[in-house]
Amino acid sequence: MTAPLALDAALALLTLGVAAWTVATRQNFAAVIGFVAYGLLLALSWQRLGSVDVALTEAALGSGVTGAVLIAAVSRPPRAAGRAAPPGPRVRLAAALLSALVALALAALVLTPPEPAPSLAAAAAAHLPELGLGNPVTAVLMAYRGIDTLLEKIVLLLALLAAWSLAPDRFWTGASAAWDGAPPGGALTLLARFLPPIGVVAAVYLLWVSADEPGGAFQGGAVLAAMWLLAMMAGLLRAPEAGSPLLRRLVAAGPAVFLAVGVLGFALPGGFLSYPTGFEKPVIVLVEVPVTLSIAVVLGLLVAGAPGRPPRKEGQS
Amino acid sequence: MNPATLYGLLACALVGIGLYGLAARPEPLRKILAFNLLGGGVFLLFGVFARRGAGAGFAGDPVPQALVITGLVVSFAATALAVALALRLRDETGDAALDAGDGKAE
Amino acid sequence: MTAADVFTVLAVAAGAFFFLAGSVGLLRFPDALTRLHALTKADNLGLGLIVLGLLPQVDGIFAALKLVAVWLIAQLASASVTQLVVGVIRRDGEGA
Amino acid sequence: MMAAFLAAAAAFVMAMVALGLLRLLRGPGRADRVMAVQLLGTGGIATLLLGGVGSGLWAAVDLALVLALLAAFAAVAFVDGARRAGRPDA
Repeated sequence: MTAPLALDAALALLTLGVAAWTVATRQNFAAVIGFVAYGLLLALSWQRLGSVDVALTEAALGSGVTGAVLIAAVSRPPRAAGRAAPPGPRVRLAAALLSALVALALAALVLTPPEPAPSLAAAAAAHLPELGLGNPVTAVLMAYRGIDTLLEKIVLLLALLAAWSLAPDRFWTGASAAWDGAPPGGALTLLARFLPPIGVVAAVYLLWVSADEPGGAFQGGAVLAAMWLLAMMAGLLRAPEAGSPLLRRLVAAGPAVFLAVGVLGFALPGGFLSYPTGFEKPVIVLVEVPVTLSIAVVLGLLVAGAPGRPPRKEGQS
Repeated sequence: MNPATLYGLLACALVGIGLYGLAARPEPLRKILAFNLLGGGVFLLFGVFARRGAGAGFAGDPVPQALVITGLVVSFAATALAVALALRLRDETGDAALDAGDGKAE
Repeated sequence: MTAADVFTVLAVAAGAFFFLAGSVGLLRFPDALTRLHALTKADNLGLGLIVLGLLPQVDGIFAALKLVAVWLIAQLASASVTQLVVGVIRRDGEGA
Repeated sequence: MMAAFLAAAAAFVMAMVALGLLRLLRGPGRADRVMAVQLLGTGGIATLLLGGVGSGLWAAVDLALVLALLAAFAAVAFVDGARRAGRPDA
């Protein structure tokens, strides 16, 4: 067996083991940490499959930011004693059999793939020079299927609205109660002072190189969100109030600019979300910058959760 | 066995594990985790098909990759919302089944 | 094989050895604080030696700087995490 | 030759990380499990650097950079959660 294949095999076995253990373990905290490890391993697998764009997203979002949400939830002290009763052995056996059946059916599909493999790679490559882009994944996200990316921004907004609306009435437009803004000091403060500036540079870099190399608005936005959360956890930044006008503008900026450019497409080149000929790349960059900021803010707010303290008085913000 | 097939079989197993966890674990937090395990497997299947569709000088078909990036963001939004709902419901009802923590005596 | 290649092989092998030492220590050491000590060996020396060994293999100062930057950031993260985890162990005990 | 050696070193580091992850399974404390994930992060960075330089795929180094930036994130979230749980009104 060659060394690269050995690496792939080790990675696959490890991922499988961690996933099975995440389901099997009794302790919720252990399961959450297992899931964070699972995300890291998946990111490595994506890199081995040659999809570095996805690997970056999985590492930053699937493992990093999702992990923060889950770790925060599992760290809450429980209210009541006792546990939910697990289903009986017959139900579990049936679930195991059905899951195995689905897995086997999928495996049959993987082992008998269509020949030749269907691919849109050539079609994606055909128009790259006109867009001025070298990274086909960015081209699909920002140009060919820009509508998906736009709608996905809307999904993020809806999720944030839904999370906010879980707050009791008296906390509406208040800040998240997760962090009280008191710096615990020591190593955390040091880390939160040094790391975010580097992280911001890295996020800008990811956004900048995404025209030709792996990277992009999601990856940059997720890194930015992580840095913001780090500063809030260290008490260096206050959790923002949901009613803050600046915050609301930041949240809306990305989808708004994207939508405006899309509507402008009717006037100039003649269709929704079509970019003016000759200016494709500048327009894409123009859209990506506010989109990255909005993604970062919404991700951070989703981790912070529903507002949990009353809003401060008017004019005090 | 080539790497794409290896990761393809891994993805199938992950889907199976995720489905089982979704059905067999009663706690909401564990269902959310299992749902994400399942999602990871489904996304990895897309990665395998992207790899098989390599061409035009790219390491993989870019369309499934872009779909997965979009999917990851939506899956995060769903996860964050599900966690927020579970926590709020617990605060409201005091139902032990919704407790995410393990208790102090661990 | 050039002198630079020999250096790479030696440094990377030494780095890999520290990963072995770190993992064995993480598994075998009796309590959380000594296990943390073993972990930092892999974090600092293992990754550091591997980065050092890779430096002759890259062309261009920027590529080399990027490798060093990755190590420095990992180093900062590892040092802070060690401090923080010790704080939690001290306050809440080993079970925390 | 060099590429094969670096790939073998990457596989070795991955195997060591797998060994260290047994600590994730065994615990016993929460801190032990967090440590195991920390080792996975560092080992992943080492694997990516070895593989990236060995095969000339520079994007792997960018991924290693992102992993390094987020290496502390899970552990900080754990410490933050432990601190909040200790707060009376949490």
